Formats: sequence, C-alpha cells, structure tokens
Amino acid sequence: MNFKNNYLDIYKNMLRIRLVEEEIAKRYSEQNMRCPVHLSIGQEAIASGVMNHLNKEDKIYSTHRCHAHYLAKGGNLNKMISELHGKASGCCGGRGGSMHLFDEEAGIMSSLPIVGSVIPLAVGNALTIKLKKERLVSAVFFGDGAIEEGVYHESANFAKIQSLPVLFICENNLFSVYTPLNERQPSADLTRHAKSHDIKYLRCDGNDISKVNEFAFEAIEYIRKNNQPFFIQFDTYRHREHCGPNFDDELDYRKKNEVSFWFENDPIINEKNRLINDKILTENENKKLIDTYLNEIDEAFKFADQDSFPDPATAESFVYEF
Amino acid sequence: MNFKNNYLDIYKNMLRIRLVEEEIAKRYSEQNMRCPVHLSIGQEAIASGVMNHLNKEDKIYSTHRCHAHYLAKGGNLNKMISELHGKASGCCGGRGGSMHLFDEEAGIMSSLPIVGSVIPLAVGNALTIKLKKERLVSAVFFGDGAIEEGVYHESANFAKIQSLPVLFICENNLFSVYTPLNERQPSADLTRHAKSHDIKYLRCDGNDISKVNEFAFEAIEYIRKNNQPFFIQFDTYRHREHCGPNFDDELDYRKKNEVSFWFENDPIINEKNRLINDKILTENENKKLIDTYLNEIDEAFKFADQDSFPDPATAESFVYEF
Amino acid sequence: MNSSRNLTLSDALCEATHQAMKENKNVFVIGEGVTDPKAIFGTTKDLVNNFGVDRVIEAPLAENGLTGFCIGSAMSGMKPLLIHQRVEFALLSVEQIFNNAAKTHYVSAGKHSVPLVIRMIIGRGWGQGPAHSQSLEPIFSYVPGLRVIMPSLANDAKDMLYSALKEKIPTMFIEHRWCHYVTGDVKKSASKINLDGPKVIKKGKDITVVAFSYMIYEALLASEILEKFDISSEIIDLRILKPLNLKPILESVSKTRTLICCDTGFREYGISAEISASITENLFDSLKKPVSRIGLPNRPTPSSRALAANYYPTAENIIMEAKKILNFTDDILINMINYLKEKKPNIRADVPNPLFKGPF
Amino acid sequence: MNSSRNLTLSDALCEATHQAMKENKNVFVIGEGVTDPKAIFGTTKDLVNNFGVDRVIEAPLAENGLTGFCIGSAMSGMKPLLIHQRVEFALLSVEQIFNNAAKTHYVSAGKHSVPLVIRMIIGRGWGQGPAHSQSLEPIFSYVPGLRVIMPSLANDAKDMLYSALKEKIPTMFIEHRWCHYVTGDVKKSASKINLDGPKVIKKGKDITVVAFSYMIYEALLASEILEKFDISSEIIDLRILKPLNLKPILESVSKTRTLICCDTGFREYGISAEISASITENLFDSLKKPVSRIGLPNRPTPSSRALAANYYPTAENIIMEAKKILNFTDDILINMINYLKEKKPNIRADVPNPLFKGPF
Ligand SMILES: Cc1ncc(C[n+]2csc(CCOP(=O)(O)OP(=O)(O)O)c2C)c(N)n1
Ligand SMILES: Cc1ncc(C[n+]2csc(CCOP(=O)(O)OP(=O)(O)O)c2C)c(N)n1
Ligand SMILES: [Mg+2]
Ligand SMILES: [Mg+2]
Repeated sequence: MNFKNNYLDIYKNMLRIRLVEEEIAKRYSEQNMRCPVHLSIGQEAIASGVMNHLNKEDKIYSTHRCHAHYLAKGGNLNKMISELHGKASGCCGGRGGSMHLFDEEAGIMSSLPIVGSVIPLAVGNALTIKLKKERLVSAVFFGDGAIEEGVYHESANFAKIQSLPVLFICENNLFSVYTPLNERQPSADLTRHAKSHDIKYLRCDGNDISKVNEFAFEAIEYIRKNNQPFFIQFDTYRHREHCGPNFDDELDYRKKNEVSFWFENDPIINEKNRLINDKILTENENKKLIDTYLNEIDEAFKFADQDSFPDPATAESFVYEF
Repeated sequence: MNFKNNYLDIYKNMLRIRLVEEEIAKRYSEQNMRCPVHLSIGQEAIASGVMNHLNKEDKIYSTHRCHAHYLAKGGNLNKMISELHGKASGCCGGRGGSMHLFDEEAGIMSSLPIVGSVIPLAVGNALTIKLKKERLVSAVFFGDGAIEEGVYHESANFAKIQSLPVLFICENNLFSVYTPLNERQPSADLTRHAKSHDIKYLRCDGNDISKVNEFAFEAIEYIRKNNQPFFIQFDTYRHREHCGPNFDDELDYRKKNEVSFWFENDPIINEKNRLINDKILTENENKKLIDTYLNEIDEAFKFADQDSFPDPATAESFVYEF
Repeated sequence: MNSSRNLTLSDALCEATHQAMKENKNVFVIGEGVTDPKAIFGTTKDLVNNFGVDRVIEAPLAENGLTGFCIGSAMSGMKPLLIHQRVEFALLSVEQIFNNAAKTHYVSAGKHSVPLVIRMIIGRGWGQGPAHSQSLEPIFSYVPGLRVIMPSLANDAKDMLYSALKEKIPTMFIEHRWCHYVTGDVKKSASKINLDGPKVIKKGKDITVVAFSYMIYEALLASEILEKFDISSEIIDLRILKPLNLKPILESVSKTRTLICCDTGFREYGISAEISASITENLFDSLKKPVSRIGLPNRPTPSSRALAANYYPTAENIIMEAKKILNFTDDILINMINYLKEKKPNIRADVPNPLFKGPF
Repeated sequence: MNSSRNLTLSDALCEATHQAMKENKNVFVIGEGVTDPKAIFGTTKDLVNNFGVDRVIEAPLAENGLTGFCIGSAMSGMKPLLIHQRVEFALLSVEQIFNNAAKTHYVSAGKHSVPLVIRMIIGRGWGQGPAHSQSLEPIFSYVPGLRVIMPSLANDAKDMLYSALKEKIPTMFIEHRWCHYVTGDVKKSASKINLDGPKVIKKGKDITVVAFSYMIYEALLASEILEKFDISSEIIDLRILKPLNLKPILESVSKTRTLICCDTGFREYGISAEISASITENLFDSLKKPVSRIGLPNRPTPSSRALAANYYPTAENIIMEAKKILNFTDDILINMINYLKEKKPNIRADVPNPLFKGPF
C-alpha cells in the first residue's frame, strides 16, 4: 500500500461527520431521538485519518462515542439516523440506539456502551483473521477511560502473544465524563500501556489530521506486514458535554485555557484553512460541500421521520437463533 | 528502621517452612488432609526475606500458595495444620482449607484461591491505612500468572494515584500450573507492569536470600517513607507439582536443565552452606534446629489429629453478621 | 424534633449518606462520578465539599478492582459505600462480590466482617437500551451472605441506606432510576431500623400483592383502581430480597388466600418464582388460585420506545392478574381499565409516570 | 455402523470435541490448561496433537478477556469452545456473557450471531471449599439469549456438546465434576440432536422427579429404592435450563399429579423455584400436594468434610420428600432408608459415590 495523502477527501469526511453531529445536536431537543447521544464533535480527525488507510473489508469496533467511526468507515447514514430515532430501518431495527451502531457491509462490526467491553471483541476478530488467514486489520477505538479497565490489559497481552493484526486506537480526550485524566492515572502518556505489553506504539496530536494520517498509515502498514498489534494514542478533546447535545463548560470542570486551547485547535477549521491556503479548496467549494452534506443529512432525517417504528409484534424475534 | 542482616533467623524461618511442607507432603496420602494443597517448597526465601522487614502489625495477603507466607509472617502452626485437616481449631474452623489461611493476630489478613482476586483487597487495606493514618504496610504476594488478570492493573493504577502503602510481590516461578510464562506473556520481565503504572520496582533472584532481604528492605523502607506503592519481582521455582504433594517432572512440562538449574539453586541449602561456611551455623546446630522443628511439627499434627471436627450443627453460623 | 419534609428519594439517599458520614468517620464513598457535577443523580451532592477527597473518592474506571478495594478496606476497619451509576457496571465485579464480599464472614467463621454497601442503579427509559436497563437482583439474591435491598419509598430508602451503613453485612442496595424521582415525607434525622424484611404498606383483605422497588408504584395505582370497584388489596413492599423473610407474606396470604408477585426484572427465574414456590409450599391448601407472577418477558430491553411499550408491566397487568384470581366480570375489568386510562393518560413508556411523583 | 462403547462422560465430551473439530475447521478450543498434561480432566486429550496450537489455544489467565475474544471471533465467523476448569472463573466474565454473548443476536436484529460454547465445571468434594464448588446455573439461566445446558448422561452429554457446537446460540455448558466419572454407552459417531429441552429418562406413574446434572444419579437411586416398595417414579432430566421448555414436565405432572424438583445449587432462588412456580400456575388444580424442592441450604460450601456431610442433598432427601407427598407410613420410610444404606454403605460426602459410575 502506498501512503494516501488525499487530504481533500479526508477533510470532506471530517466535515460531513461534523455536520451530521451538529444536526443531531440541533434536533435533539425535539425529543424524537430518544436515546443518549455521545457526540464526537472535535474528535473527527482521528476517525477520518485512521479510516483513510483501512479498506472496506477491514473491521472496526467502537464505543458509546461511535458516530464518527461509523460514518468515517462508510456506515450507512440513513440507518444511523433511523436507529437514533428508534425506527425500523435503523441499523439495529431500533433495538440498540446510538451506542450500538454497526454496519457489517462497511466492516463496522460493533459499538458497545460498556466501557472497555468492546476491546476484546476486536482482538477476537483479529484471531479470526489469523485463523482464517484473511490478511485484514481489526481496529478498535476507545477512550482514555477504557484503558483503566483490566480488560484492556488482558486484550493487549493476548494480541501480543498470539501475534494478532489488531490496531488499538486510544482517543485521549482528557476526560472520563467529568473526571480529568490526571485524577485517574499517573501520566497522560498512555503508550506506557503498549510498551509494557511489548506492543509497538505511536502518539500524536489527534487534532492534526496530517499527523493522524501519517501515523495511522505507519501503524496499519506495520500490522499488515508483520501480523502484530499496534497501539496509537491520539490526544484530542470533545467540544460538547459527555452525553447530550449541549456545551457544558459553564460547569467549570474543564480549565478555561484548556478549553480554549483545544477549541482553537479544531481539526476541521485548521484543515479547511490549510486546504484553502494551499489552494486545494476554495471558500466557494467549501460552501458547496456544506450544502451537499446538509442536503444529504436532511434527507437522512426525513428518511428517519418517515420510517416506521418497528412493529411491537417483532419484539420477540431474534432472542435465539434456532 | 535499620537494615536487618539477621540471616540466621531468616534461615531458621525458611527451614521451618520447608519442614512443615515436607511433612504435609509426606502425610498427604493418608487422606486426612482432604483439601487441595499448593506447596511453596523451593520458594521459601521470598516469604522469609520479605517478612523479615514487616512488623507484626503490618498486613499481608496471599493466594492459593499461601503456606510459606502464613508461616513466615508468624501464623499459628497448629491452626494451619488443623485447618488442612478440616478441624474445629483450624484458622477458618475447617471452612476454608489450605487456600484460605489467615491469622489476623499475626497480620495475615486473607489468602484466596481465585487467581488475582486478593490483589485489590491488599490495596483496600492500604487505603484503610492511609485513611486511618496507621503508618503500616500492606503486602500482597501473587504469582506470575496473577499479573495477567486485569484486576492486577486496576489495583496498581489505584495504588499509585491514591498514594497507597502497598507492596506488590510477584513470585515468578515461571509457570501457571503446567503452562510456561513464555507461552503466556511476551517477556519474563514483569517489572514492566510496575513501570507502566509509574510504580517503583526491583527484580532479583528470589532464591538468593541475601538479595531478597536487601531488596525487601529497600522496598519496605521506601513505602514507609513515601506512602507510595512498590513492586518487586522475585524469580523462583516450585519443586513439586502445582497442586499436590508429589514431584511431577516425569510429565516433562519443564525443561530438564531448567529444573536442575533451579533445584541446585535451592535457597535453603545454599543459605545453610553459606552460614556454615561463615561459621554462623554448625552442622550440629543445624541438626538440632531440624529436630526442634520436627518436634514442633509433629506436635502440630498431633494437635490436628486430636482436634475435633466442627460440629455439623455449627455449619449454619456466620452466614450473616446480624 | 424529627420534623419531616417532602423530598425525592434521591435526596433522601443523599441525606442518609451525609448523616452516616458525619456520625462515623470510617464511612467513605467511592465511585465513578461521586464528586462530579451530576453527583450520581444528585445522591452524592456536596459530599466532597463536606468530607473532602479522602473520604469521597473519585474513582478510575475499574469496577472489579474498586469492589476488591472496598472489600479489603471493609475487612480492615472501614465502611465503604461504593456506587455504580448502572447495575451493569457491577457485572464486572461479580467475582469479588460473590466470593469475597459474600463469603468472607462465613469462611473466616465470623472472624472477618465485610461491612460494605454497594449502591447500584437500574437504568430505565430514554432509550437506555439493552445494556443500561437490566434488573439483576436475582443474580445477587441467589448468593447466601449478601443482603439485597431494593427501596421504593423515600423515607424508607433513607433509613435503609443509613441502617445498612451501620451494620456489617455486605449489602447490594439496588435503586430503580424511576424511584429517584418519587417524593415522600422524609424525616430530618435518620433512624437505625431493623432490616428484617418485607412490610405491609397498605392493608387490605381480598388479595395480596407483593412488589418491590418501582413496581410498588404500579401496585399502588392498581390497588387504587381495584378499590374503586370494592376490591381491597394488601400491598407488601418486599424491600429486602435477601435474606428472604417470608413471614409477613405468609401472614397476609393466610388472610387473603391469594397472591400476585411483581418483579422489576424478568419473570422467568425471577424473584417472584421463589416467592411463589415458597408461599405455595406453605399455604397450598389455603390458596384459592395459583400465585400470579408479573415480570418482564424473556428478551433483552430494546432501545426504541416502540418496542419498549409492551415490555414493562404496569398497573394494568396487575389488574388483569387480579381478575384471573378473583374472577370479576369482563365488564368490571373494562371499567377498571378505562378508569386507569383516565387517571393515567397516554404516557410514554420511556419516561417516568408523573403520577408517581408522590408524595407517598 | 454406529457401535457404542462404555465410556466416561468426560471421554464422551472429548470425543464430541474431536469430531466437531474434524468436521468444521472453524471450531477452535481455548482455555487455561487445554493443552496441558491434565487436559481439563481428560476432556481435551490429544486435541492439540490432532489440531495444532492454532486451533487448541493455551490461554493466559484472563477470563474476562478470553470471553470477549471468543465473542468477537464468534461474531466474525469462528466457533469457539471456551473452557473454564471451574465455573467460578467465569464469574470474572459475566459482563461479557450477559451483555455481549447473550444480547448481540437480539440487539442486531438477527444480523450478528455469537456461536460460542463455554464449558464450565462445578467442582465438588475433596475440600474444594467455598470458591471452587458453586452451582451457578441460575445466574446464567436468568438471562434471555443464553442457552444453559447441564448434562448428566454420557452419550447425551456427547450429543449435546456436539450439537451446541453446530448451532449458533451462545451456550453455557455446565458440567458437574462428579458426572465426569460416570460411564454410559456412548455411540462412536456423534449425532446432531434437537436441543429442545427436558427428557423423560425413566417412566413412572406415581410421582414425577425433575433433576439435572449430578442430581439425576441421586434421583435414579431414590427411584430404585421407591420401586422396591412399589412406588413408581418418573424421572425427567431437565438437560436444558434455558430456554426453558416445560412441556415434558407438564405432561408428566398431568399424569402423576405430584412433583419433586432437585437442584444441584441453592434451593432459594434456584432453578426449582421457577419450575415449581410454573408448574403450579399451570396445574394448580391437578396437583395433589405442593411441589417439593430440594437444593443446597442457604450457606456457602465449607471445605471440611464434617461440615459438607449434611450439606449436599442425596437420594435420602428425595425419598423424604416423596413420603411427604405420597404419605406412605413411617415404617416404609425406615425400611427404605435402611435399604438405601445397604445399597450405599457409609460413603464419604467428599468423594463421588462409586455406585454412580454407571453404566447408565
Ligand atoms: C464499565 C463501565 N463503567 C462506567 C460506565 C459509564 N461511562 C460511560 S462513558 C464513560 C466515560 C468513558 O471515558 P472514555 O473511555 O475516556 O471515553 P469518552 O467518553 O471520553 O470518549 C463512563 C464512565 C460505563 N458505560 N461502563
Ligand atoms: C481466576 C482463576 N483462574 C484460574 C484458576 C486456576 N488456577 C489456580 S492456581 C493457577 C496458577 C496460577 O499461577 P501463578 O499466579 O503463577 O501462581 P503459582 O501457582 O505459580 O504460584 C491457576 C490457573 C483460578 N484459581 N482462578
Ligand atoms: Mg475520554
Ligand atoms: Mg507461577
């Protein structure tokens, strides 16, 4: 594989995710999306940069904060918005809600709300890849909180001793809900938990899309060549409340200068400016992009609105697969 | 505290443990000790060296392989042998068996058969010490297998961020049951799992009693001064089968040269030779020591023999503490 | 001077904790979010301001470890109150709870105690979905050595939490999120009460209804409807699922000779199965009809409100079971259901019934 | 050509695994000790020699992780067989089992499958003590989406394991250590059978006894004694605790109008509670007496054989319950117990009854 420096595509991908989530935030108070939502706004570069080097056939796993990963990997937008509305065409037929997004056709295997719980599943998929000699990558996204759960360590150790093609992507947004990383761990360098398991690792600013793109390439190349796990820490920040559509910095749990530092380091605005500077994009083209996406998003919401609710009579199906 | 180089005491302690366990092994086939036994034969230096620097008031926690820790810390021998016999005077009144030894008066808080399960308990005791400002040390012994359990990592992280006076002692005997360490982990250097949690650590040959004694002193001094956790890895070897009284090297799961290397590196024989060499002990004194201990041990077995079984009517007591 | 005020159950729990911590400096609180602005749905409000970070410990994400830390610290002299925002998070710590919390007192022949209280919250509504909504009390109630408490009334919740923190028994204190909103007269001072079992919270003579936690409110509503039609029901709040004290239930059923049991969790292998089996063993000849059980159907909780609608049993189900037992006419049933619908207009299945705000 | 031999149940399980692995290269085995000289009480013997370390994976100590690896690998096309030497070790993985194994098929509206089998062994005897002896089947049976199998007969165990490995349902396959020693006629070939529920293993007309796993042997022994005194008992092997199929039990109880249920685990909140409650709901008017339940008393398992002696229920308890139900005379009871003692001389409570070696 060659390094893909298709930054305009990546930018588009990020922009689209941002617009989808802003629309969710805008409409959330209408109470038609009746499930908790954990928005990725501010953290899009990681999803877009990593997915840039994963193929459709590669597998990804995600958490409660899964919208960006789902969209970046090519998950179906209509099915996502329908799922948030609890409608029949949702990816889970309305059974899961926003924390259970998946789209097998796009290689999005599972998103799970219990912190850390999805990590061993991705390792298990990597075991399948090894046993079936599929030559794919299994990638798992998780937060700085998830690495505190014991199961992360059990997963890392197993991936290493079994030589499994799994990419661990830790998105360090410095918080678990309202609790800062430094109250929970002795250091913000989470790669120490890759090193200790003898797993190769990298760390960079997760809001710098060119770094993310380069590091993701390096990691994924390494995995494909060596059939060994790899760990990347991306430092980033969420813009809005942990769960829900609003900003919540009036609660003062995050330092003002930290907030402003990260808000000014917005991956999408920075990249847009760079692309315009480098004459890869014009303001006009950007506006058009936005219009196109808003249209698509509007259609998705219309689709979800018009979609029927699942028939209560179907509630009993699929408990068992006889 | 000053460094204690009372090697004759330490030797006695090791010797006594060895003799107790050899007696258990000898009598096990009589089927009066009707519970699984995990002998520490070969690993005694660690228990004796570490306990040399712990006071009676300091707390220890152990595993399925707890005999040496119990005895080295000053646990009551009669209560232990009675417990192995399922008798009423046993430390658990016969309820626990050999994997549940404790003696609160001697600061032996708990031994537990589920691998890894005891580690957070020791950390919890260290939390009590901190909250009650008791200035004690809580020490936990566990194997190279236990460190694979996620709960070890959860415990290490919490001990570090809460600044808890806990000593993690990992006895690496290179095996979990029949499975060698190198099939289970990428490296035999287990201190990497202290470093990653930003915990101070040391590692040495756990069969070299002078090293064990020095390192234990250093660690415990550090904990007492700094109220911070510490981790020591002691490399060692068990002589007999994982569970039961016999040797089992006919099964060929351990390499012949590894077995003979470690058997020749017997902590008790080496130390005896050194003490005799250095004129601290004579062969004759050693014989007398052995006689004294064998006598004591014989008494303990008599005690257990004569001890009554717990009254079946008491089986209902202590489910709840109303 | 023990005046009382109208408080929510969550405020009542918060008060109990403040009072227990004030009285006993060995009580400490630990959990993910206990010091954060949301303060575990308000139940840990101001604790950290009053008692400091040493005694109100914000935890890393490590539920299994946390449970072990609490057990070790309980065994060595402290009284931890561990809080999980969802009962599901405690699933990671079942080994610690079953083996170490439940058995240590027994295995040590009474020499060790594990005076630990674990608060766990059952999520419900607003699309919580399959992994944030489970009623797992049967799992814990199966294990001898554990105490399992599920409060329904605000003042009782306060007294039970406060009393559990005074005793030495490892206690699973399971709260239904919808009970948090319920209000009631709550005494200012906290009382040490006997945690000895179920309580008759409404006297009656025709039919006994055993319920607990949130289902108490559905039972009270059903009872009100039944009463309109001259059927008098006795409601027993089970309160303490383990150890199980059947006496108050036996007494009531001896009188009414009928019984409906309501679970917040699954019907199959649920709490009501044990109650039904035990009561039938004891009162087989007095029972007019077999014991009725009400609980969730045999499937996970879907997120969509369309699928959740017929999932959770309500007062209506209780009334239907009452009809089966008491054999009143279809006409009366229809009238009852109509009356219920009037009292409880089209409420969405995914938000708490405002009727159930209390005070109770 | 499907000749059969007398094999132990553990050998039967081993054969089922070999055959399943031979037929389907997606089946793999994983667990702590699966390749070691003891080979999980012989049940994984020669697997690694036949199928190599890729498909017979010796695992590090990480039960929660392992369960997740198996779920992920099952979802992506493999058929893992995960083995725990003691059911207690699986307690570390309950979150994975409850949330991910049980619910994924449902939550994904049928798009994902988790064809995973987890073998878990209930330790017993030889002072296993409180944390190596628990019967935890009610915990798993509470959860919709899981299948819970507890085999008792050797050939049936083989067929059930083999069939579970052919299907796509996350299956908890719980074996009682003392059943491993039991022998029976085991067919050479493995059969894919319907895993659809309980089976009458002995016909009778006076009383129905439902049991499973090791308690089947106590029930058969009791049945033999009762027969000597002209009481004919029908024995139903429950086999599959979840999903629960009551039909064969209903049929039998409709005929005998009596029922004794036997648990290997605790009586309170045990499997029998559900069976008692359900059967009574359905057959209240036919039942001559309330359903009897037999199970462990409400306390942990002590290690000492002196305390274990009265802990485990035996054929004697079944006979005593039969007396309560059928009202035979005290004299007959005494004769029965004497006869039982002759058949089963002073056997220690902590080793398997040699009577129960079979063949069955
Ligand atoms: C086992 C478990 N514990 C607690 C929670 C509650 N919870 C949901 S998200 C979250 C924060 C996780 O932080 P992190 O992993 O950093 O992800 P982020 O939300 O920052 O993206 C917590 C504590 C949970 N879902 N699962
Ligand atoms: C959670 C759990 N998994 C598996 C076991 C079975 N088991 C008992 S001891 C043991 C070996 C543990 O190895 P290690 O920690 O190195 O201690 P050692 O026996 O070598 O002293 C195992 C796997 C257990 N008791 N608990
Ligand atoms: Mg975070
Ligand atoms: Mg070891």
